[in-house]
Amino acid sequence: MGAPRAEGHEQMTDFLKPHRIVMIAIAVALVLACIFLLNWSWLENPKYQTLILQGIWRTIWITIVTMVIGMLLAIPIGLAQAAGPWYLAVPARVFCTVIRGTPLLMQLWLLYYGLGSLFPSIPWIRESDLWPLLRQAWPYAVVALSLSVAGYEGEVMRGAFKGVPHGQLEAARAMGMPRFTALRRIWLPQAIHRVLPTIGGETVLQLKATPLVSTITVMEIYAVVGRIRQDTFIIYEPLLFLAAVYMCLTGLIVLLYRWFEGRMPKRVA
Amino acid sequence: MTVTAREGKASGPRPERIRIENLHKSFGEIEVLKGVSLTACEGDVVAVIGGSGSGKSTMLRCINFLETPTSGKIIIGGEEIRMRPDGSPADRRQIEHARQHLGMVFQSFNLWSHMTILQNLIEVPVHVLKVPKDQAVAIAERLLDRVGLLAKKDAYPAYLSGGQQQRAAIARALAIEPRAMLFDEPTSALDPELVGEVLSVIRDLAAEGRTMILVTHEMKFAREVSNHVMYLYNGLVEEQGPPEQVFGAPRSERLQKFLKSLG
Amino acid sequence: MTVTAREGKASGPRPERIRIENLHKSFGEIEVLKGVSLTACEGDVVAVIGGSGSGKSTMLRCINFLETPTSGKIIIGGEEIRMRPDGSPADRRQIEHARQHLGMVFQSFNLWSHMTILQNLIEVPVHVLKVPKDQAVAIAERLLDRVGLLAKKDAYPAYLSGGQQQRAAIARALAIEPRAMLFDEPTSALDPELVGEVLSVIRDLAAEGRTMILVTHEMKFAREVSNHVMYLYNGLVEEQGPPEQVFGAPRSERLQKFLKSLG
Amino acid sequence: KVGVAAEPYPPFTSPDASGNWVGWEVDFMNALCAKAEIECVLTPTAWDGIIPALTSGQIDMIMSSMSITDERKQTIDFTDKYYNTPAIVMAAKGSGITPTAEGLAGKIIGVQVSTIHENYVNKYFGPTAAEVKSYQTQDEANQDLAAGRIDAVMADSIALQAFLESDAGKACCENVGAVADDPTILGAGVGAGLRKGDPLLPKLNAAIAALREDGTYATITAKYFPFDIYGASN
Amino acid sequence: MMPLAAMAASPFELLALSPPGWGGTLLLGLANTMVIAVGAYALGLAIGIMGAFGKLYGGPITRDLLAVYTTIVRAVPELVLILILFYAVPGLINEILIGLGHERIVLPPLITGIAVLGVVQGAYSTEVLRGAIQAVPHGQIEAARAMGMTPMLTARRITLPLMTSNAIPGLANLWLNATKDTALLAVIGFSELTKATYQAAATTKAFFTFYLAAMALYLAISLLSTVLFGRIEKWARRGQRVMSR
Ligand SMILES: Nc1ncnc2c1ncn2[C@@H]1O[C@H](COP(=O)(O)OP(=O)(O)OP(=O)(O)O)[C@@H](O)[C@H]1O
Ligand SMILES: Nc1ncnc2c1ncn2[C@@H]1O[C@H](COP(=O)(O)OP(=O)(O)OP(=O)(O)O)[C@@H](O)[C@H]1O
Ligand SMILES: [Mg+2]
Ligand SMILES: [Mg+2]
Repeated sequence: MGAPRAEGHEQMTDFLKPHRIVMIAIAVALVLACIFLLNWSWLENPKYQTLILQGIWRTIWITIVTMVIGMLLAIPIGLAQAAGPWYLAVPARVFCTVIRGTPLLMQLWLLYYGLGSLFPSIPWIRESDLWPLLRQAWPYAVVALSLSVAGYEGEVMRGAFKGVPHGQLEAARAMGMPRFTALRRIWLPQAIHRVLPTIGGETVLQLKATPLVSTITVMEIYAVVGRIRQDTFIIYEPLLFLAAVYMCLTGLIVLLYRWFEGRMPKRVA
Repeated sequence: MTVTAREGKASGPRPERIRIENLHKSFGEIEVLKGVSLTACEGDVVAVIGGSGSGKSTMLRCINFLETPTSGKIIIGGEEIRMRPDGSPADRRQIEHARQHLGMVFQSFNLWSHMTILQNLIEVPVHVLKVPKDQAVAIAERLLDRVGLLAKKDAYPAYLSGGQQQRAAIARALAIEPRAMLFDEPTSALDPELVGEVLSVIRDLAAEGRTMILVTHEMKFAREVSNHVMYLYNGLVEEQGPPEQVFGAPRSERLQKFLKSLG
Repeated sequence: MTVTAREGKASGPRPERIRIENLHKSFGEIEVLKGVSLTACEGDVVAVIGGSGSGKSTMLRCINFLETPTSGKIIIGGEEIRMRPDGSPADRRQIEHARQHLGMVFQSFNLWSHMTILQNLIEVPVHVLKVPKDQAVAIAERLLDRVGLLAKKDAYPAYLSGGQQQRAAIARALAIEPRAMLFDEPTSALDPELVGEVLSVIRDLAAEGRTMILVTHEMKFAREVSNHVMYLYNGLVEEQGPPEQVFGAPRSERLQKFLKSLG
Repeated sequence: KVGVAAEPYPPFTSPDASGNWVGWEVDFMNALCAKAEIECVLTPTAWDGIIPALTSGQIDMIMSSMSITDERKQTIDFTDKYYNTPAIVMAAKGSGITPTAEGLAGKIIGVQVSTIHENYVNKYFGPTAAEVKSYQTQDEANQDLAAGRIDAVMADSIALQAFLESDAGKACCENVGAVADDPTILGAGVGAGLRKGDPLLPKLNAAIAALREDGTYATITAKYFPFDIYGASN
Repeated sequence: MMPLAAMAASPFELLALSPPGWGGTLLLGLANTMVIAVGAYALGLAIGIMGAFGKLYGGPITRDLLAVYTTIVRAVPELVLILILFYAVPGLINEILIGLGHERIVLPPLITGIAVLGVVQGAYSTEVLRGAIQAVPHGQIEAARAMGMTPMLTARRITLPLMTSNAIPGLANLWLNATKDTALLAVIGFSELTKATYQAAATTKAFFTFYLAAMALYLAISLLSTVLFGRIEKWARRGQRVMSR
């Protein structure tokens, strides 16, 4: 732990400092070594190429869609716990506890193989226009993953709502802001501000939770790579490739959140 | 000093703006307010003075229900705020509406830390009162100019000096063009020059017919700005009256002692 | 008033405690301090006055390196604080050591919100200065009693009135028994009675030979408490001297205007 | 050390409640090791880590119902096959599905991921089927068939037979027959995996042949199956 | 409702504690899970505290290295990291050892598992704690520095306690993740709760019985932890005003 620096006015100096150049050089050397010393022939197989592209695309949209739906649910859930009346707070709490307390894999499994296999035995569902949708696997994946985000982020939002200094809300109330406006304009932005780093991390976690959907036949990138590995028994190369894909996606997420964070004041009074 | 102007306004019947009757407030065991009453009419400037911890801020905060009174009545603009038995407002709408016409400047400023100064000022006009944005910006900039902060309009509160934050807080309260204002030590972080400026702002507002209740520790300021002074001691009104009387001929011994200190 | 006593102390050579030489400080583009120098010796009470935003707090914060000066020298207890080219202290130990003998009272109090008042007071004595705990508690309770807060010793800061917080902050700074103290508007939230009390505390400290630099907006207070007054305008020392001269016969036009406002 | 996949695949390998691994493959392994005069310790390993475990030397042989394919041979060595069971198609009762490209046209077919059956379905039925769904385990595919979310599954006859004999299987589904053989995909059977160039290989092949010869193979098989599972000798 | 759960035995028989019931296996799995989770979480927290301070107050090299660490570790799925760290790294070491004429070494799976998960947890803790520290009011840290507290002392006495209330929800999430991530160690032959459940279910085909049982066990852990973290949070929020509505 170094000495704390005075914050707030550090200017963005040149990206290329000497140590950065060394780090980049090492990274480049590693990548080159991987490219030339390992066996990448499987990547040339057109069958795998299409599978990989499809897989990456599925991973991306599942992450985004479930994250968005989940956050939209998480905000009221967090709020209900932080400031809601008991008849909202208690169910929200129970929901978060159950979701966070049990493995996502098992939730997914119960939803798809449990609930999902009940539907076909109910004739009117089978007859309805919804059946083609309910027959697919991805709706279950989206529901399960979104609920999972809602559960985890609901908890995070609860802490964030509670952490906003008292005076900030008093100022809003004193000026006659309706409760919802105060929530939308003051409470929520400040709460989000405090948890942006956390939510950034949770988004990455969500990205890495998507492999679970392969267990209900949604073939995202992890499943595709798993399949390639089992087809060919090549051990590390597909894994390295997978790591690279996730790293790129994570990089995008990190950049996105950094951009969000950059738009906020650094210091809280 | 424009004593005559204020005295002139004090006479004649003017509509009542803020009235509190027999206000009590306890925090747990401690009774902070023990029955305070006050009436402020249009154009009135009431200065509340008193020792630290005597309940001045609490009284101000009760007026717009930031604290729920333990008992007592609060009447704003002739309308009594309906309370539940526990003192919380029974009708959220009513209290929100009342607050929109009650500007408040906090002792600790409470500027919104995630917004620039300008954004702080236009927040309520634009999002609550539905003033068109450019109009709100124009008003806000005029106010900022008046308190000498126009250059800082795009700075975040955490990067301002204490006095600048206080001026921004005053400007924010003014930006909603309230009918009545509650000031909690509005000049505590200001130098004499700025105190003079705030004084003139308050006088202008009073001349426009607005009502003001202000808590202050600066007796000179209280004397110059108010037409009614209230001395709070230990949660009770120990003495009140026109400033000439309260400062010039205090009857209560405690008030005499209070005013005597620091020569 | 004890003008003679202070004058008496002012004569004769006393060891120098705090000296700043040609201090500059910029925040990004804005230069807030443009070359300020000051020397304060044992028993000196320097009052810093000036308009809001003139750089008073920044100067105070530079003295103990809460802000890194852009350039200039800071000499504490005769020892120059070594700086890196960017103004940050080169030797963390040195600056930590210096700070332990520099009490500071912040404009915004900055009491630690997770500790009770008593815990706030004994924190540094016990954990930095290694005073035995019961001894530290005894000192803290004496100080709290002196500022009238003994009854609140187990309350958390968020539940105190503004003036109570300020008094607690002053007591916290005193609890480390510093050789020199920096006060940033120590009386802004206090009523006249308490201002008088703080005045007497500061006088006692000066009599014990401690050095004090205090930023204040209350001219009367500055005049009574200090033996040297410094008027800051826009990051520069516009005028300085003994209080009789600065307040009684100001030379600078700006200072005249500054002092004239509010009668 | 011999690795088996820690995922149960009864009746070949599965743990009992006290953590002992049992099944045809376990018995066969014991017999094989005895015959080849090597000492074997059974080490359950997750399927995902089983190849790295082999190559990094944490285990020395894999016996985990692993099908021999050309693609895999590029990475590890296989012994000769030690069993090979025919592939069949299972569909809902009375669906009228036949195990041919025409019979499965427009249907949703479930298979276990990375099996020879998946390769077969993709090659022969994929182009005309509505969709081919890949499941992590055969149990899940069976369950979805029972639930009506897919129309047919193709898999190893032994695995499906066990399901068809269960209550759930009896209620919903039937065996609609074996698919046309394609030795290049289905024919190679199941072998034990070894590190490339392992000198044990000829010894193990000899032992497998010997077990076939001396009737041990038949004895072990009879304990679990009413028929021979070696498949056509090629 | 349970198409496949053609249960020969009742759920109670299946869940009996001694064989042929699988209850004992599940509880053993639970115990393994807890050991790994506690170890990994503690290690992760230690890394996280240092990482967060390093990221906020460290020099440029420290910060860049930490950025690389958190980005890579958080980016790559744990399973991939575990496979690489558990097989590839010892593989390399062994090759070198054998090249030098030494014996093969086999890493103890428990320690390795805890280390790997701890390193992963550390990256997440770093970010949670960094956010929490940033949300601490600046003035309170300044007050500590102004009184000559060393950075270590400031961290210990002021910053850490103040940020705890902000960090608790995120840290609670991480803890629950730790209990569930132990399932990843099944890859290296570890029989923890998820793995034990799966084995029991697949062997007996009583999927619902075992999955519901496992979910109940996980829920029990989680409820206990929630109570515990709730206590900690309440304590951490001491001194903060509770909002009146
Ligand atoms: N961290 C910061 N970043 C940018 N600008 C700052 C920062 N801190 C202070 N300033 C600016 O520096 C100037 C001087 O601030 P300072 O706090 O020293 O004023 P002051 O003399 O103490 O005023 P006051 O009497 O109002 O407290 C102000 O204009 C302020 O906006
Ligand atoms: N939320 C609270 N919980 C408990 N006690 C409180 C709370 N708020 C205020 N108090 C106590 O109530 C008393 C009155 O506080 P108040 O803030 O009204 O004082 P004040 O007159 O404004 O003082 P000052 O001039 O110092 O600001 C004080 O003793 C204070 O400690
Ligand atoms: Mg107050
Ligand atoms: Mg200041």
